[in-house]
Amino acid sequence: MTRARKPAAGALATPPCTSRPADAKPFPLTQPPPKRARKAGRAPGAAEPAERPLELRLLADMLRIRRMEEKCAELYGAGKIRGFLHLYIGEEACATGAMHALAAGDNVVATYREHGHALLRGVAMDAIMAEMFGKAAGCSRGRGGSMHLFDVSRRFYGGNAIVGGGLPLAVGLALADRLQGVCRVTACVFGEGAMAEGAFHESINLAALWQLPVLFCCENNLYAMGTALARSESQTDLCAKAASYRVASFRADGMDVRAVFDTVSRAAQQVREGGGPAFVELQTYRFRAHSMFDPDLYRDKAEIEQWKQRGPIHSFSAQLKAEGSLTEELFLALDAEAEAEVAAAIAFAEQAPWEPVADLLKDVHTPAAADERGAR
Amino acid sequence: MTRARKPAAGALATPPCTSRPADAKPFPLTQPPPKRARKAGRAPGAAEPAERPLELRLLADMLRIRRMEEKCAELYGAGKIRGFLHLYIGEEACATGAMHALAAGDNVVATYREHGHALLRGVAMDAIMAEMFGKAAGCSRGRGGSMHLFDVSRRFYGGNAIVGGGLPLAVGLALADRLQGVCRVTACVFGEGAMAEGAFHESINLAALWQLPVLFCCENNLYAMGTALARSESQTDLCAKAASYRVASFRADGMDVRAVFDTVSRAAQQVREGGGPAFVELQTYRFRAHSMFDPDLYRDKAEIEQWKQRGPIHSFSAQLKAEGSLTEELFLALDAEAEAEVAAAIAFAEQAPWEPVADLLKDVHTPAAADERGAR
Amino acid sequence: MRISYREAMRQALREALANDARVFLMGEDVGRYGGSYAVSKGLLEEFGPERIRDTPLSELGFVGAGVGAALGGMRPIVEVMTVNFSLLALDQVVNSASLLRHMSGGQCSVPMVLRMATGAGRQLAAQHSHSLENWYAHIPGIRVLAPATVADARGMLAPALADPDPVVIFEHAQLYNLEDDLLDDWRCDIARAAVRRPGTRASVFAYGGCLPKALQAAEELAASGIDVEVVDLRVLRPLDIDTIAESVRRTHRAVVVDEGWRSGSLAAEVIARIAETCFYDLDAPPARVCSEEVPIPYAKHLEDAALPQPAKIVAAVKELLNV
Amino acid sequence: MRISYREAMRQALREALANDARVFLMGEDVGRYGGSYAVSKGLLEEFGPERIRDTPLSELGFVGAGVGAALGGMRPIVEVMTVNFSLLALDQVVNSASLLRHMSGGQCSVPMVLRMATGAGRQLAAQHSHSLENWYAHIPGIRVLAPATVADARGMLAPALADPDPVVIFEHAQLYNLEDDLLDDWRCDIARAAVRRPGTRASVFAYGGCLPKALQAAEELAASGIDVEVVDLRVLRPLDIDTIAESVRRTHRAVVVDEGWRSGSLAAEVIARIAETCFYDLDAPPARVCSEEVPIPYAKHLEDAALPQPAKIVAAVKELLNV
Ligand SMILES: Cc1ncc(C[n+]2csc(CCOP(=O)(O)OP(=O)(O)O)c2C)c(N)n1
Ligand SMILES: Cc1ncc(C[n+]2csc(CCOP(=O)(O)OP(=O)(O)O)c2C)c(N)n1
Ligand SMILES: [Mg+2]
Ligand SMILES: [Mg+2]
Repeated sequence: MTRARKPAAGALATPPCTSRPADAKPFPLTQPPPKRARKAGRAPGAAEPAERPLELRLLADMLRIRRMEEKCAELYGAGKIRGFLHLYIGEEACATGAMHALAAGDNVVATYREHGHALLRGVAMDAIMAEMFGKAAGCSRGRGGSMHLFDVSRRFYGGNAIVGGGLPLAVGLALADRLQGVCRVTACVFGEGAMAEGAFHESINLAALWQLPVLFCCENNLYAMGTALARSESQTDLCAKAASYRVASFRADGMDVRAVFDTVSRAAQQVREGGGPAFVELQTYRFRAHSMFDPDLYRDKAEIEQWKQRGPIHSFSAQLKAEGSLTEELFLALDAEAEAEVAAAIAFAEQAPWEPVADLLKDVHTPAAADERGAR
Repeated sequence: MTRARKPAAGALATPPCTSRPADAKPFPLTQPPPKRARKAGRAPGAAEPAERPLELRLLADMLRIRRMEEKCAELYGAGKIRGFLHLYIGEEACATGAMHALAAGDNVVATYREHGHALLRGVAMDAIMAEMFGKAAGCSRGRGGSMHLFDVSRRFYGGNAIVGGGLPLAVGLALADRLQGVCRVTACVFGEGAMAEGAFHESINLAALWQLPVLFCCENNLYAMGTALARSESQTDLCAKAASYRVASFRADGMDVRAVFDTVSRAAQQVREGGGPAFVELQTYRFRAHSMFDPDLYRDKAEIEQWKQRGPIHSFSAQLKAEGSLTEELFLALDAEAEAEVAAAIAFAEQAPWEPVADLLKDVHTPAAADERGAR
Repeated sequence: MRISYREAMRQALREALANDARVFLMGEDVGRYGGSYAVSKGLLEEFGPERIRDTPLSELGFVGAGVGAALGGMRPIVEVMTVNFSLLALDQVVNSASLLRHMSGGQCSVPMVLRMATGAGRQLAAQHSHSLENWYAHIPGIRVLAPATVADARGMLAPALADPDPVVIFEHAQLYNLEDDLLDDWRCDIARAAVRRPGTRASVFAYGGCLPKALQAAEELAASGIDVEVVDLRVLRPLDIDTIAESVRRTHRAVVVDEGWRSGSLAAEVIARIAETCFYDLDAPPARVCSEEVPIPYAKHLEDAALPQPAKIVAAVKELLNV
Repeated sequence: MRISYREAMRQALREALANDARVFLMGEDVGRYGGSYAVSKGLLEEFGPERIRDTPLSELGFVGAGVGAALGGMRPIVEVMTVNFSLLALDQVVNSASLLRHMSGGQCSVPMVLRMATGAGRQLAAQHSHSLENWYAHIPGIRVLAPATVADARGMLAPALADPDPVVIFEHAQLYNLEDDLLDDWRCDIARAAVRRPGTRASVFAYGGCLPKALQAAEELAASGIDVEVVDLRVLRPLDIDTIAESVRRTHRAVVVDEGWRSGSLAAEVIARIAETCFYDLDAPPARVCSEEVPIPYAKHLEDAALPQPAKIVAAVKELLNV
C-alpha cells in the first residue's frame, strides 16, 4: 500500500496537484477482452482494441456493455443469475464516456447498476459474469453478485446497493489521497434519486468544504424505481442543487457518448487540478425496467419509445458513419467481437467451480497474515 | 383530537387556507405570569401585560427569558439544575420576535436551547423551572429536563436534543394538518449547525416537494458548539442554501426583535396562505458558552464583546426610549416584574414534590384508557 | 378463501384505509410503482396520492414525518422498503417515536405503524439480507410484530393501528408468496405468541421467515417419531414469556430459531428468559439455530449455508434429545 | 503515575498520531473545541487541522468518510460524540464498514477505529443516555471494545488500530474522570476478558460504566462474607467465552450487569452463552442486572432507579445464593 507522507501540520489547502498518481500510466483503455474472445470474434484485419481511435473504442465499449447485459437478462430468465439484476441498457453512453474520461489511477465508487462501469474500469468480463453466476472465480468471489462487483486492484470500490451509500466512501477515499499527497480523482456514480438522501447532502458538503478531489457523477435517468424526478426533488435542476454547495456543475446529454466524454473530461480535469469537487449531471434514460422484478407500470410506453429513438449506440454509430469513420462492416465486426467476448465469458462462468461451503466464514475478518502490525 | 376529513382522492395541492384553525383565537400573547408574580412585581399603575402595546410586550418577554436564564445559570452552579443546560442569553430577540409572530394555534418544534421558546409559547415559568429541577410539576413531569420542555396543549412539541431531529417531526405535523384540512403553520427552530445534517436536507425537500406549511426558522448564531459556520458549510449564505430547494427565504437581524417579528410575520403569512414552506435565517450570537460544560476556547473574546454591544435588550430599550415609548422607570418595572416571576417560579420549583420512584415506568406506553380503539 | 400473504396484507391495508380517514400509507414507491413487493398495488387508484403517498429516497425524513403526523392526529402507516434501509431512519425510531411519550411526561402518543420487509433467502447479498428484528425489539416504548402466517398478515394491522404507541411490523420477504386458506378467525391478539403445532418432546420457538422452516423440521422429526411443539413468537416485543415458559415447562427442552446473526440475536433474549424463568424445568441446555456470523453471501449454496434450515433445526432437536 | 481515564485516552491518541502518519482523528469538535469530553484537548495544536479534523454535524457523512479513508490506506480514528448520535451513522457501519471485506470477496479491509461516548448517569435524559453496545456487538466483521479502567483506556487504542478490520471503542462518559495509577503493564490483549477480582461464590460479569459498580458491590458483599469474582467482559465482540465459562465453572453462579435495557441486552447474549456452554455447571439460574425498560428520565432519583446500581447487584447475588 501507499505509505503516508506526513502532511504539514496546519496545511488545509489541497496540495497543488502537479504530479500524476504513482499508478497513472497513460490510460490503458479498458481491459482487453481475453484472448479466446478476441480470436473468436474479431473481424480479420481489424485493429487491436487498444490501437483503435477513441471513437471506435467508445462505440465498441458501449456494444460490450449492451451485449453483456442482454445476455444477463436471458441468463436471469434461465435462473443462472439470481437476486437483483439492474440493467443499464440505454444508459451505456454514460459509463462509457465517463470511465474513458478518467485516468487508470483514479478511484471509482458505483451503485448496484454498475456492470458497465466495472467492465470499463478493466474488470474482465469473465470475472463479472462468474460473479453474477455466484462462482468463486467472480470478481467478488461470488459473495457480491450483480450489485457488488469489486476490483480493488483497479481501484473499483464496488458496487453499493444502499442508495447514496457510496458517496461518503468516495469522500473518504479522496480524503485519504489528500492526506497521503496522492493526486487522483475519486469518481462516485449515483442516480438522481440518490440526491434526495441525506447522504448526498452530507457528502457533497464535506467534499466542498474540504475541497476534496471528488467527481460527483449523477446519472439522471429521470426515475428512481417508479418515482419520477419531479416527485422526488423540489428542485429538478440538479446542477442548481449541486451548485448550492459551491460546487462546479456540468451537464451533458447522457445519450451522447462524445458529449459525456468531453464533459466528464473537463470536470475531472478541474478536479485533478485542485479545483475541489465537481458535479456532472448526465441526462439519460433506462430502456428496461428498474430491476427484473419491476413490472414497469409507471412510465408511458410512448415516453420509452421516444427515448429509444435516441439510443446511444445507434445514434453514435449513425454519427460515425456520417462522419465517415465507421462502416457497417466494421460495426458488425465490433459487435461480433463483443458477442464473442460475452459468449466466452458465459462459458467461463458456466464451467467455473463453486466455492466450497466450508469456506463460508472466510473473509469476515482480515487474516492476521495480511495485517500490517509492523507499521506500528 | 381533531377528526380527519377525508381528503379528495387525487388532490395534491395545498387546500386553500382561508379558514383559521379551530383553536386560533386572537393571539393571546404569552402566558401571563402567575398571579403571585404579577402582584409581587408590577410597578403600581402599570398596564396588564396583555394590554400593553406590542413593543412593550416584546421587551418584557426578552427580559423574562433573560432573567429566567440568568437564574438558571446560578441554579446550575448550585446543583439544583443538572444535565446539559444550554443558555439562550444574547439570542432573546429571535424567540421573542418569532414566537410573537405565530398564532396560538400554530405548532412549534424546538431544540435543546428552547427555554425562551417554551416560555413565550405560554408554558408557565413555574412549570419550566420545576422541569429543570426534575420535579413532577415540571412541564414534562421531570422526565425531560432543560432539553425536553413540552406542552402539547399549547402545541409546543419539545425540546429535541438530536441536532436536526425535530425537522422531520415538523414536516409530519404539517402533513397531518394538510391531511386534516386544518390551516396552521408548523414552525421548527434549529441552529445553523443543523443545516449540515442529512435531516435538514430531507426535511426541507419533503416540505417543499409537498408544499407543506412549515416555517424553517434557523437561528444562526455562527457556531455549532466550537465549530464556526465557515468550517461547517461550504455555502455560508444560508438563504441561498434554502433557496436551492425552491423555498422562499428570508433573513433578519436576529439582534433586533422588531426585525425578527416583522420578517417572521411575513414568512409565516406566506406559509399560512398556502405558499408552501418558508425559511428564515435569524442572524444572532450567543453570549455564553454552548453549554455549562463548554470552556468556550474557540471564540475571540473581542468577537463576543462586539456582539454584546448589540445586545437585543439594551439596544431595543434604547430604541424605544429614543422613540419615546419607554421610560427608564417603566423599564425597571418590567424588569422587576420579570425578576419577580422568576423568583416565584424558583420558589414553586423548590417546594414542588418529587415524583415517586414507584412511578418510574409510567408513560413508557400510553395507558389503554387514553386509547381510541373506538375509532376503528 | 385461499389467498397469499401479500394479498392478506393488502386486504388489511385496504380495510384500514377505508375505515379510518386518519390512516394513510407513506413510503418509497408505495403508489405508482405499486409497492416494491407489490403489497400496495391498486391502493393508489383507490385512495389517491394524498393517502397513498410516494416519498423520495429519504428514509430518515419520511419516517420522522410519520412520527410527526402521528403526533398531529393521523394514523400513519409508514413503509420502509426493507429493514436494511431502515438503518438510515433508526434515529427517528429510537430518539423520537419510542420516547416522545415518556420524555414529554406522558403528554403525547405516537400511533404510527412502521412496516418493513426483512430477511434473506433470495440471493440479494450482504446489503439486502439483514434481520434486525432484535434491534427493534430492544427499544422500550414500541411493539414489534412479525406475522408469519396468512392469517396474521391479515390480522395484525388493525390492532397495530389501534395501539396508541408505535408498532413495527416485520414482513419476511420470502413469505409474500405464501398461500393459505384465510379462515374467519384471522383476528389477532398482538400480545400473545401462538402455538402452531402442539408437541411434547421439545419446544421449537421461531418467528417470521423461520416459522415455515420450523414447521417443516417438525414434520421431519415427526416422521422419525419425535413429536415437537412449534411456537410462533409472533410478538417480538414485549415477548410473551407466559406462553414461552408454559411450553418449556411441558416439554423441558427448548430450541430457538432465528434468522438473525447468532451473537446478540433475538434468540439470545429468548434463551436468557428461559434460563431465568424455567431453569429448573430444563432437562438440557437451551439451544439456538441462528444465522452464521457472516454478511449474507450472494451465491445460493453459501447463502443457504449461512441461514437456518430445517435440517439444522432437526439436528439441534436431536442433539438436545440425544438421539 | 496517577492519571485520569480521559488523560489515558489522550495519551493513547497522541502516541498513535505520533507513531503513524496514516493515523488521523476526525469528528465533531475534536479540534478547536477540544473534544466534547475534552479527550482530544491539545491535539489540534500538536498535530494540525488536517490530522485533527473537525467535521460538520454530519454523522452519516463523516463516519462513511472514515470508512473510505480506511479503504484508501489511512488509519482513521473517527469520533462520534456519543452513541446516541451514532444512530445516524449506523448505515455506514453496518452496510459499509463491517461488510466491505466480505462482500468484495476479501479484496479490501477497513482499518478504522470508531470511538464514542456511551451511557447514562449524568442526568442527560432520554436522548443522551443510550447504551447500545449490544447493537454493535451483533454485527459480524467488527470488534467491539469497552475500556473500563485507566489502563485499558491507555492500552486498547494501539491494538485496535493494528486490527485490520473496524473496531468500535465505547467510552462510558462517567469514566472520564476516573483516576488510577497507570502501571507499566497497560498493554492490552483485545481478545480477552479480564478477571478484575477473583472470587469463589459467584461470577459477576460487567463492562464499561458498570464495572466500578460491580466492584463496589463485590466490596459490600465481601463485607458480609460473600466472596464474588468480578469479570470485566471488556471485549464485547467477539465475546471471550473461554474466560466467561472458566469463571462460571469455578463459581457455579452468574450475574451479568449491563447498562443496556434488559430485553435484548448484551447481558442476554452472555446469559445465553452461559446457558449453552455451562448449563450443567450452574447451581442456580443465571441472573441479569440491567437498566429498566424506560427511556432514561432526567430527574436524578428516577435516573438512579432506572440504572444498575451496586445495591441491585448485591441483591441479585444474594438471591442467587439464597442468603
Ligand atoms: C437507502 C435505500 N433506499 C431504497 C433502496 C431501494 N432502491 C434501490 S434502487 C432505488 C432507486 C434509485 O434510483 P436512482 O438513484 O435514480 O438510480 P437508478 O436506479 O435510477 O439508476 C431504490 C429506491 C435502496 N437500495 N437503498
Ligand atoms: C445529531 C447530533 N450530533 C451532535 C450533537 C451534539 N451537539 C449538541 S448541540 C450541538 C451544536 C449545534 O449547533 P447549532 O445547530 O448551530 O445550534 P446552537 O447550539 O448553536 O443553537 C452539537 C454538536 C447532537 N446533540 N446531535
Ligand atoms: Mg434514476
Ligand atoms: Mg449555532
